[in-house]
Amino acid sequence: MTIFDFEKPINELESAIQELRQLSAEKGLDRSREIAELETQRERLLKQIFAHLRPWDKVLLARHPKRPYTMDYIRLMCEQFVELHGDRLGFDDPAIVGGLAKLGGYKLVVVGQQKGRDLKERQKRNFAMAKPEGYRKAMRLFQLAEKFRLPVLTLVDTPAADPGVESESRGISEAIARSMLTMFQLTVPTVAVVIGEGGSGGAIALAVANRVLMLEHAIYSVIPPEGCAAIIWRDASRAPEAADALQLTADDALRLGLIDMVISEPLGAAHRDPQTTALSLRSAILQQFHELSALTPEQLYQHRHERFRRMGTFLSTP
Amino acid sequence: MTIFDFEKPINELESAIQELRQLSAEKGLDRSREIAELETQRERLLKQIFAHLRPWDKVLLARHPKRPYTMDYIRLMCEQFVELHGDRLGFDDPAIVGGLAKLGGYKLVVVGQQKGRDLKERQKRNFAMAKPEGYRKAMRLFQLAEKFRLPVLTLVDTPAADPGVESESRGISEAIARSMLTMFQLTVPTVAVVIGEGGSGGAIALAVANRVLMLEHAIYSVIPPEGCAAIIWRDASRAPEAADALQLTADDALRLGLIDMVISEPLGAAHRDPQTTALSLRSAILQQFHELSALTPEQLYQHRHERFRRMGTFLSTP
Amino acid sequence: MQRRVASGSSEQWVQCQKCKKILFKPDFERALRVCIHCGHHHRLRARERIAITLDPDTFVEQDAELRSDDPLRFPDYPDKLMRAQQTTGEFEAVITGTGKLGGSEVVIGVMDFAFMGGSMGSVVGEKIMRCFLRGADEYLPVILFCASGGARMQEGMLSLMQMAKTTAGVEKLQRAGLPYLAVFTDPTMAGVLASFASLADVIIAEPGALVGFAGQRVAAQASSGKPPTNFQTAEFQTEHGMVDLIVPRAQIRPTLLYLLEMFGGAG
Amino acid sequence: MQRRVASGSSEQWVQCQKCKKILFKPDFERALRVCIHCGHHHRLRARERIAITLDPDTFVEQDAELRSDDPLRFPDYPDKLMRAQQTTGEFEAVITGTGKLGGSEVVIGVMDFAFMGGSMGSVVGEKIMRCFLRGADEYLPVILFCASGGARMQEGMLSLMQMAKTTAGVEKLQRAGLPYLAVFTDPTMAGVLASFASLADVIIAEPGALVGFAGQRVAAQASSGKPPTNFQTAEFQTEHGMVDLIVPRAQIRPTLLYLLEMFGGAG
Ligand SMILES: [Zn+2]
Ligand SMILES: [Zn+2]
Repeated sequence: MTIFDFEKPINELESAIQELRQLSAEKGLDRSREIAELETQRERLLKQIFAHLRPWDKVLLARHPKRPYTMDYIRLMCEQFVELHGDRLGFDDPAIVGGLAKLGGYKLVVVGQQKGRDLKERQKRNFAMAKPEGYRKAMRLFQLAEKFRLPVLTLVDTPAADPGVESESRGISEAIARSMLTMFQLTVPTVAVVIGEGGSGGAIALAVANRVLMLEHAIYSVIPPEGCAAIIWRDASRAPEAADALQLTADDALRLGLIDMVISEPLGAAHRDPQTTALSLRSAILQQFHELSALTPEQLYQHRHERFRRMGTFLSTP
Repeated sequence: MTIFDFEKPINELESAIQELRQLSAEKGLDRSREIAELETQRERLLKQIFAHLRPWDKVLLARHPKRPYTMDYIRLMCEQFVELHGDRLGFDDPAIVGGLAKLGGYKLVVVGQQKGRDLKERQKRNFAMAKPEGYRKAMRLFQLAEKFRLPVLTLVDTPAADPGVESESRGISEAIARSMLTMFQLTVPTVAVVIGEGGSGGAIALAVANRVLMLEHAIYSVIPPEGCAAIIWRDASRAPEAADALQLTADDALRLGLIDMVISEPLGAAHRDPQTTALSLRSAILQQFHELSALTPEQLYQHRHERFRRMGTFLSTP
Repeated sequence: MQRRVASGSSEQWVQCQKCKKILFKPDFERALRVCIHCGHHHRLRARERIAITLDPDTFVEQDAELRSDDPLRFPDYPDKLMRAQQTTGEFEAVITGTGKLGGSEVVIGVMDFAFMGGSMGSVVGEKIMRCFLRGADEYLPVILFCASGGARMQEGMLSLMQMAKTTAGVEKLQRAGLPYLAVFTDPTMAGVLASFASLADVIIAEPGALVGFAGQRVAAQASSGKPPTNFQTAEFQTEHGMVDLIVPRAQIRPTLLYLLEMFGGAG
Repeated sequence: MQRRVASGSSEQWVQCQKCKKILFKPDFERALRVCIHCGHHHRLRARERIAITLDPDTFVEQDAELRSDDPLRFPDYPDKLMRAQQTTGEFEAVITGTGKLGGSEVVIGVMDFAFMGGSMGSVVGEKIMRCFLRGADEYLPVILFCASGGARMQEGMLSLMQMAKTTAGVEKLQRAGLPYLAVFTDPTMAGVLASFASLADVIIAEPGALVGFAGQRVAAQASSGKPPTNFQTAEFQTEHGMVDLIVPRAQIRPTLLYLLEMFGGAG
């Protein structure tokens, strides 16, 4: 497990607590008072640290190797899920998963980018960098949703769309564009949640929804901070500064009017308590679908268009 | 130029005529009487031979290396043509050409399989054996036609869809099926002409039209006669017999109620007079579009469905 | 799902066609003819498939009166048909009708590879077309189990036209907004794969089923590279985006139930 | 098509950026800045493009009053904007409006790479969106000349959202059934290519134009194989099915006229 600077003291405390617990169990000694004390300390430290997270810390949290991924949330949130494969055009992209799920009384089409937990899976999933076929699978599932009037939930978690030669040769740009177009055509309720990294075009390709939510420590950005720093200062190591400049946190997105809601994560971020995070996510999603269920198909279509029509900040000179 | 057995005597006469003409021109001798005589002989011989063509002869004519191909007819028939490329999914298949054409007052989308004239072009065009991307390009153009209410003309000339590993891996079956599906969805007038080889699934993928015509010496078959002979008699050389059994000529297709019209070719087949053939083709096509222009979009859709609904011959026991 | 498959043979032991291990027949039948050693899914006859798929005693056959003609007077076709009818006890290569699945009415068609390789001639095309039209008319989902070597050569161009005709059926059902689920069983090939089979809303395949366009030799000849070892298997087609999910035989019925439930009501 | 491109420079000779040959400037301008030796298409400014595309004196600019804000207070953004405005004489990276093409009214938008690399921020997104809405409202075809390095970093997420916003514009125009033609000029990249640009009914590209998703170095790093020599050119994209036709600069106007005629009336 990668330990980020700001997480170090917490992890040290957690190790100490763990050790004491083990000691208690093995030797039968009662160390509960010390444990409780350390846990209070941990709690205080977490609060302190998480009250002052800088944007770059959020970038690190969004990319945290223990952060729950799409399939984790599907498992934790959904009553049932059957994955469907393939773009029906020659490929099945493991970087995007999708299928039919039951969630609190709703029957849904769920689509999301999927990172890998270990090296092997990470490579198989291409680090959640989808190729054209990933977005084309998504489009096929969106159209299935439209046909059978199933609401659509997307979970966004990608550093970027795959930029390689193979993806370019199969039209990654077209696939991203057409995925957005397809989402604009839908007349069923759609909800997108940025659960980790919302990496530029690769992310928004799945995030053209009636409601767009973000987890508290997720990010959403037009360019990775490293790339931004490389362009501005010709120095990728100044990424933390770029992260400040880019305003890529969930709070920024909310303030800029680009998302509808920030879903709180448990103290210490989602990876410290996936179950609780999944519960919050679930209830936020259900709330959105509940509200959207009041709209007619035509209203859902118009609502989505109007939502994105408004986006942008500019002046108009007389 | 490949010379088929039944063409040999004709070709010998044609060579003799050619020689005499050259002699006349070079030496200033008047050999017009002899030439006229040979031409009468040629005409008589052609009539004799072409009055008794067997199905296998038609197979050879349909595959004749000098037979006009799709782009030849487009050049000879159309006032203007702009080719459009690509399936927007990563590929552009040279085995299928398509574009926007003007033909006798009609603005059309034209799509057809394209063979190559020389070895290099033949390889580039994959002998007109389309890959999935060929049919997907066709579908894109069909949808463009639907959007802008342009009638569709398809010219069918393929030994078969490409059966290779690459095509299989990109879903050649799905592409053929979806091409037919797309043609059934159209509400614009559609005309298909089998101009050469109508090779099984690869051919019908472009031939789901309101009117299906065949040139006189074109063939349309569920399986190549060689393949059929190999299955029945385990002997591909018995292909001529298989050609008889399969009933794959234009007259057969008309008699079986599967096509609407046989377009006559000039004496000696299309390759002896591409211009005249193109004129016949043109007027037959214009006649179809003229007749179809009386139908509403919904009627065109229903007409096409009913046309194929009727196909098939079977008994019903009480 | 543990219902017993009907069987005419009285022998107590059978050999797995793949791993060649000897299997106790009652166990083999209970496992729906899936080898317990290697997982090989042996072919089922159409009525066996219907029996393990639908709710018991709900199948009502339709269009059983259709019989193949010999429109081309094709060499030996009447003989071949008669022999197929005698050995299979069926009149054609697809059995169609209606029945219940988890209590809900569905249209079902099951192809029978034992009947002339499951080939599609005029009767097969017509019966499948009627499945789609029945689905559209009676507002029922359509489920098709595919098993076919392709179009039926002996009816020439007429067989070729069945590809278009059955595709027209899919189009009509789609337009009516009803679900169409296909199950690719061993083998699903050529003219059947290249028409209605590939156009289902969701495509399920049995493990190891042969699924492809051209014969393996033709495919290899037409290619520069060597085909991969799993070429034209259900697994290959899934990797290449053509199959939604591979489902072991015993799980097919519950999977169909789940899919129909998902597509049946509003979310 | 032989109209002269406006030019501020008074020198009589210029050098081709590709083959480095020396060209007589009046000839070069008459050739619409295409090198007569190597065919290299040099970049045009937006108003130059409008001048050689539309019928003379028919262009009416729209939405020229829109100005970029600095919503993120991004380092140096106001300076960069001001410098771009000074050097280009334009207020933003796209010029939009209406005009006539062969006598017919069209909506036109032309991106200007000279203005901050043609990058798409809120103003560019808004102006392009209004092109589509104007097309849908006034029942006019839309023609867009693309030239852009991608989304404008300095407006962060707001720029990213312009990808979705402009795509919504395409969707509205499509639904209204009106033609949308795009011309990819050098370069057409990233956030612009991955949104409205790739969604045109017909896509034309200028010969040799750079057209792609990621920077060449990033693409190469992310791949096992070496990129082909024509990687991310208009020619590469045509081979890969993403461009309908490559058209030399002088033929673009007649090609647009033909396409609009084809899409304008019933057959
Ligand atoms: Zn076995
Ligand atoms: Zn030059």
